[in-house]
Amino acid sequence: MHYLVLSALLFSIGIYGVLTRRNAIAILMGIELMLNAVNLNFVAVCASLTPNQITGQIFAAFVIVVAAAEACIGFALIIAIYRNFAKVNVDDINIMRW
Amino acid sequence: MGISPIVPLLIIVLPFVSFIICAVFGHKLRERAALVALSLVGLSSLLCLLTFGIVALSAQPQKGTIIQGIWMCIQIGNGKSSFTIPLGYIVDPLTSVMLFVVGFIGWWIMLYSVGYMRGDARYHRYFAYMSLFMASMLGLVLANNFVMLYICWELVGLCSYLLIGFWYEREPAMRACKKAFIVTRLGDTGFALGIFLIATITGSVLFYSIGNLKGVFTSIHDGSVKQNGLFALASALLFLGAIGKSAQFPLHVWLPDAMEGPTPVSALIHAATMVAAGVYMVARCYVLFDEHIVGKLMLLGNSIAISPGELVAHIGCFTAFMAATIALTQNDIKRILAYSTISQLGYMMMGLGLGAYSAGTFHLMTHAFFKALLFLCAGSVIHAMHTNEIFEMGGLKRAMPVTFATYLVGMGALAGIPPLSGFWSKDEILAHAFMHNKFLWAMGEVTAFLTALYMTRQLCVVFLGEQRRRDIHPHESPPVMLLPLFVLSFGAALSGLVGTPWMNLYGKFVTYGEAHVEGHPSSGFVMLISLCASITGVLFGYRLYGARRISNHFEDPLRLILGATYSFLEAKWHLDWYEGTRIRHAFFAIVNGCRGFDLGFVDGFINLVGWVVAYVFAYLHRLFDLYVVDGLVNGVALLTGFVGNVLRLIQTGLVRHYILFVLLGFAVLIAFSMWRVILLAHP
Amino acid sequence: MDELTVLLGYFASEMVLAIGGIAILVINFTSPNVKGRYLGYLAACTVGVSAFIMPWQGWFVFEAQLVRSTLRPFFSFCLSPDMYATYFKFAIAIGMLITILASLDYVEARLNGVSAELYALLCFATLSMSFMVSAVELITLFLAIELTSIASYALASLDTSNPRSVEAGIKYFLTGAAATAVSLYGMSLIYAFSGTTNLREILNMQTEVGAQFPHLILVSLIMVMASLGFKGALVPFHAWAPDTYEGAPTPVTTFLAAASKVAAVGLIARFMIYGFSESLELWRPVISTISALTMTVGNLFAIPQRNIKRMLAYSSIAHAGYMLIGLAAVSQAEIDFMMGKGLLERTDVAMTGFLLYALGYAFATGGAFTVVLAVSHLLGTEEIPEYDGLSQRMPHLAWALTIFFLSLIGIPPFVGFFTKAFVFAGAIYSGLGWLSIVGVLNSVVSGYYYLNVVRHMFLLPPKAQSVERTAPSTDAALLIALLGTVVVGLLPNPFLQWIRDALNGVILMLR
Amino acid sequence: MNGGAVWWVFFYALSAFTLFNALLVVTGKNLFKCALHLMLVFLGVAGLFLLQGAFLLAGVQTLIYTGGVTTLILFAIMLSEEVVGRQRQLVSRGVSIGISAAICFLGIALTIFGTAVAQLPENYGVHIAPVAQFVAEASHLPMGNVRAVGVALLTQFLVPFEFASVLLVVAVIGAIVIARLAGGK
Repeated sequence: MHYLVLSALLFSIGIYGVLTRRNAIAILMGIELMLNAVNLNFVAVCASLTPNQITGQIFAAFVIVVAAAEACIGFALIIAIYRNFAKVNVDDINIMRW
Repeated sequence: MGISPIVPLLIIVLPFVSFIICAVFGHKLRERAALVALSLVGLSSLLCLLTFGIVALSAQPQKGTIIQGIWMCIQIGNGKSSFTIPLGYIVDPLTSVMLFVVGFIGWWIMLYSVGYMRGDARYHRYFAYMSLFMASMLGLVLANNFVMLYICWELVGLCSYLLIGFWYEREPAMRACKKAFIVTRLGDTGFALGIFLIATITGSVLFYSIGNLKGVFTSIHDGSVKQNGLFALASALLFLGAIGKSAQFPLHVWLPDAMEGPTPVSALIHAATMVAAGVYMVARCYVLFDEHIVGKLMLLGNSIAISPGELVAHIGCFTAFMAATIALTQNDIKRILAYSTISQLGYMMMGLGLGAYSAGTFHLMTHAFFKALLFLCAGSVIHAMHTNEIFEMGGLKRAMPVTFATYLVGMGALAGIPPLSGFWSKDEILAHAFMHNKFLWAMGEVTAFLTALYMTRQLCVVFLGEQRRRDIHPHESPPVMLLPLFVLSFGAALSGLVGTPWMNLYGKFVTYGEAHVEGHPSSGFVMLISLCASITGVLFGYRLYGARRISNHFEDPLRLILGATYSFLEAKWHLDWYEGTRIRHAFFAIVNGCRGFDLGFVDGFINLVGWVVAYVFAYLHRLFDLYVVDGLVNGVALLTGFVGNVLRLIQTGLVRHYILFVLLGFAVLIAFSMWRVILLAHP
Repeated sequence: MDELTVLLGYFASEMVLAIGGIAILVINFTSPNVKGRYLGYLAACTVGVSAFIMPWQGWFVFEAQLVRSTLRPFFSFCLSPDMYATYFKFAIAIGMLITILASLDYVEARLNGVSAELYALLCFATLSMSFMVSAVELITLFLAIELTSIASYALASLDTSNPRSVEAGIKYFLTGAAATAVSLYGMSLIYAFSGTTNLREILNMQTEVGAQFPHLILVSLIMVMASLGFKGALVPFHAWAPDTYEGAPTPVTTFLAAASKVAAVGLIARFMIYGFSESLELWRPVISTISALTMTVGNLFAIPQRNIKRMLAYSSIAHAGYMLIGLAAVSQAEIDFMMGKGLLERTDVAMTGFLLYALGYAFATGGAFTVVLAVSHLLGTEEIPEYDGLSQRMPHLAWALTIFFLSLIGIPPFVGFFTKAFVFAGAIYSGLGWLSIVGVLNSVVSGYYYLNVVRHMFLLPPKAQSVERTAPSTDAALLIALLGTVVVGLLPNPFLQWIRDALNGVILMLR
Repeated sequence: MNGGAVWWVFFYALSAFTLFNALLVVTGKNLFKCALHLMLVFLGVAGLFLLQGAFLLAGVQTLIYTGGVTTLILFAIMLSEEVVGRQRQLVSRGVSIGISAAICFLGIALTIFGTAVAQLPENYGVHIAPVAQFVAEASHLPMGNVRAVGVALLTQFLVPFEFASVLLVVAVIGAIVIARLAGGK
């Protein structure tokens, strides 16, 4: 239970970061926070609800792998953005709309 | 004696008819609109008094006699997943007292308005709104189920919004009505959630069982609905609604600003009746605030436990104290009264929260009388002086003797001078507090002292001394305004006598269940302390303000005494989180959506409500005159524009907004489907 | 059959795709002088072969059920390569085939430097979408969605020298990552109440949980919907779609619209019915709301667009909404049928319509984008006013586009008519009359912007007189799309039979 | 849940540490410092994993997140910003919207936990799939053990495990394609 509350808090912080930051790197950091919160959830549930199963841990491990892959693509994208726009401020990356 | 189902129906329908007439034919009736409203509402008020009389005289009022009936049932869905909403009325002692208060005081205030509003350009519309208000307030009181309660609750709020912004040309009035609307909406959201929750748990929205329809309170009370932790949550959510409507901390911020409306409105809505709706609701749902029945409210995984009653009592007590201190430093005659209203509502909440069911509602009744009286007097003063600043008045005792005399009665009642009404009801609450929680009691006594102090301050500054503005020649108000003052001052003076410790008629009449028959816990000690507090307050106030000459450039002596504290109080404890803070902007930002501030969704919504009511109803006849084709063309143009705006709203091209959209959509979907879950969970 | 045969049989088409993708990379690495075009042909062959294998694979799996294999449970726990999956894999592969064939010219002209990576990523994306529609386990499901997403992010921003493409990529990526995080949270909730990640077991668990805590199931479902809806560009998770569709290289847009979306709706339906049919009454309103919103927003926003890619983006959003009608209207009998109990009645057409819609949509949208790609390559424009007089310059393109649009509007005898008729009828039979009314109104609205393009092509004078010739590969793509649109429309019966088997086959692996 | 007072002390200390650093990550003004705080968050989470007996996961977390992702972030910062430029001064926009959304989510989550998850019985998911049972038996060791995870990955979760490798390949290809200079083919 405590873990779940902690993870909800961490997730909220992540949401806040994602919504308020303008720098793409900082937004990505917020997303990483959210993913970590999810992992906490998985591990805690795994330990308390299914003590003789490790599915939750496996899930968390996969989440970590995926997060790493995502971060890899994400930072590549950021570098591409920087080359094209000379900044990584997502509010200014706004050619297309409406 | 029984009551024919047609009587409660008429009580609600008559003012509503008056509203329709005044709204549709108002421009033709002009001044006669008042006549229509007064007669129809008067009829309804008479029926209210009749109902009160019947209930009061019936055989066993103290057994909590409940007369109720159903006009019609609304079925949502069919078969197993259907949900019934029985629309009907309920008349028990509490309701009958409320009917009496609302009907009686409401009518006199409407009479007063005839004089006060004379010459206003939107005279008829004023009476239309007032009628609508009476209809919905009476409906709120008579409601026998949560749905009807909620609808009337919102209608009352709408009327309040319309009447605060009645002089919408004035910028402050416009701001104040928006503020009231938004702030109370925060509470109403909780209220709605609470109702949903209750409907989920019990599968019903009816208050008390009738026939084979299960009632919420009945089934909770007799234990046929299993106790679970959600009840306490539900009552806390319901109380959130009361916090908004009854202006409790922290949603109290709208009430002082609501004084921008016409003074009779302040008297009726923001002092006597509407703000009491929250108190009434808590009293009505009292089962849900009973710790023995609903248990405690668990927060954050059971780490904090508080019973709903304690929550109510503490918030009430804090509100009472805070508002009283703020009232000390205000200079606007109506604002002082507004803060005192907040403070007194806090008393009522405190009483209810401590289990003093009858004391809380008793104070509601007496307060309605003297606060209406005080506001009407203030209106009379404003009418004469054309200003709200108390330091610009002074010496009105000679010019307006009748107003002064009645004001004195009201002030005495509020300050708690025996044998005026306020003393008895406040004493009863304090006696209960003394029994249950010494700390709350002490705070209550301090507040009583402060109450006496600020009322004396106001009285002295306004009526005593010399007249400070020489350019105005005040005169007494016309008889049509004085008559209500007289009547109400009788109420304010005498209504307390039905609940004295020695002859507690009221306490026997309005009780909560049989198990909780409570006497007036007459404690001589408490009464003595209360008396001392009031008297000290009055004397202290008179010494500060009455004895010395108050000049035009007068430094408030309290400022010298309190020093920095005074500025703190004058700034309303810096608690007006709505004005000039980020929160207000946040609120606007959220509803304005992704486009930020330039497309006012709130404005749009409020304007929409305004249009629907003010435009569609009041100018219905004009719409008839227009060609239907014209309307259609305009409508299509409007729709296209709307779509265009939404389009711009959503596709901003900003990733941040896209992400927000994902989260927002997720939240909206959850909110939407919760309602369906409720229907499914309890077929 | 020995175990190796079973294994190969289960994953034949996936293996073809994986091998094809790797082969493209290896060839590009070892002999950099091979033209991008040939890599494209290789990719087309790979996808085409896998599409061809697909229907037989379904039957193979059906037969292989009878074989006891020690390997089987390990796969069936995570993936269910059943008839339902193969049906959707077929639709996806067809969409990809059209995409690759149509984009050969375009890629050669504009993306030559990255053609190998493009084709390889497309192959891998097809592979991961195959996994998406056959996932029966949250971890696999999540990984499949993520692989598709990551491939799509990379594809969308492939044209790194073009700011629009990069912008499309970063918008897609950031929104997607946030949606993923939310839906992962939802999955953790599901895991919390069920203690398992297998959809079948989740289904068993929720009977008791659902009675007590319906909101728990609902909240977690809606959270997971964030990611599924993101892939399917459903309102309100659609905001990325118009910008990404417009900014991404057109072949990638085609892939996103024709294949990725089909995979997403296939996944949503499987997830909802397979894992949560016990809570049908809980999610039905959610799905029908999303469906109504998606249709309406997509169609209304499509009206004022001038860029045809952006218009088609909105239109494809709207079509996801129509498809969801089928899911929202699923009846208990259909669920029972899919769970291997009971038979279909005459009125149980919602899911049939849903599956047929996915296929018909893949054909028609793939075809429409083929035309857009050809015009973009030949005339160098994507603005609708530039389509003026296309019927005189390239009549076959104009006629083909008209047919695709007619099918998308839902005009008989093209496949779009039947698909819409099925889902609307299903909605009416399930008591969702309002939803079908919304759907019909939306079809009318959609006619406006589709026919507007037709008006430009046929009624307005051309701005230039030059007549261009399309490449054979484009013609092949057009032919496939046209055949699908017309033949399925005229002879729907074999397909309906296939769909019936597919629905019945959902459950085979789990018996 | 788990253990005695010491466990709780560790838990609260680590929670506070993690949350504090997380707050700094989202509110800090300097991008570089934010990245370092993010690293501390990752470490804190790894510690919390340890408390739940998830040893392998804690290790993976430390290696991949703290070692890999953080480094990646630092590289991205250095590649995309002037190292001492003013651009690294972060500005937060729409703070109110952010707070509201966060609180909204928190409300939903806590309500769910308070009303539902907390009331689910312990050992709720003990009846498990036959395959899962097989894995549990195959490991013959208490949970959290590295070997159990390994066995599960190679039996029950073989398909996702293989699949993850495809995912990594695709991610690497994608990243290289996007990040390489447009001119330098």
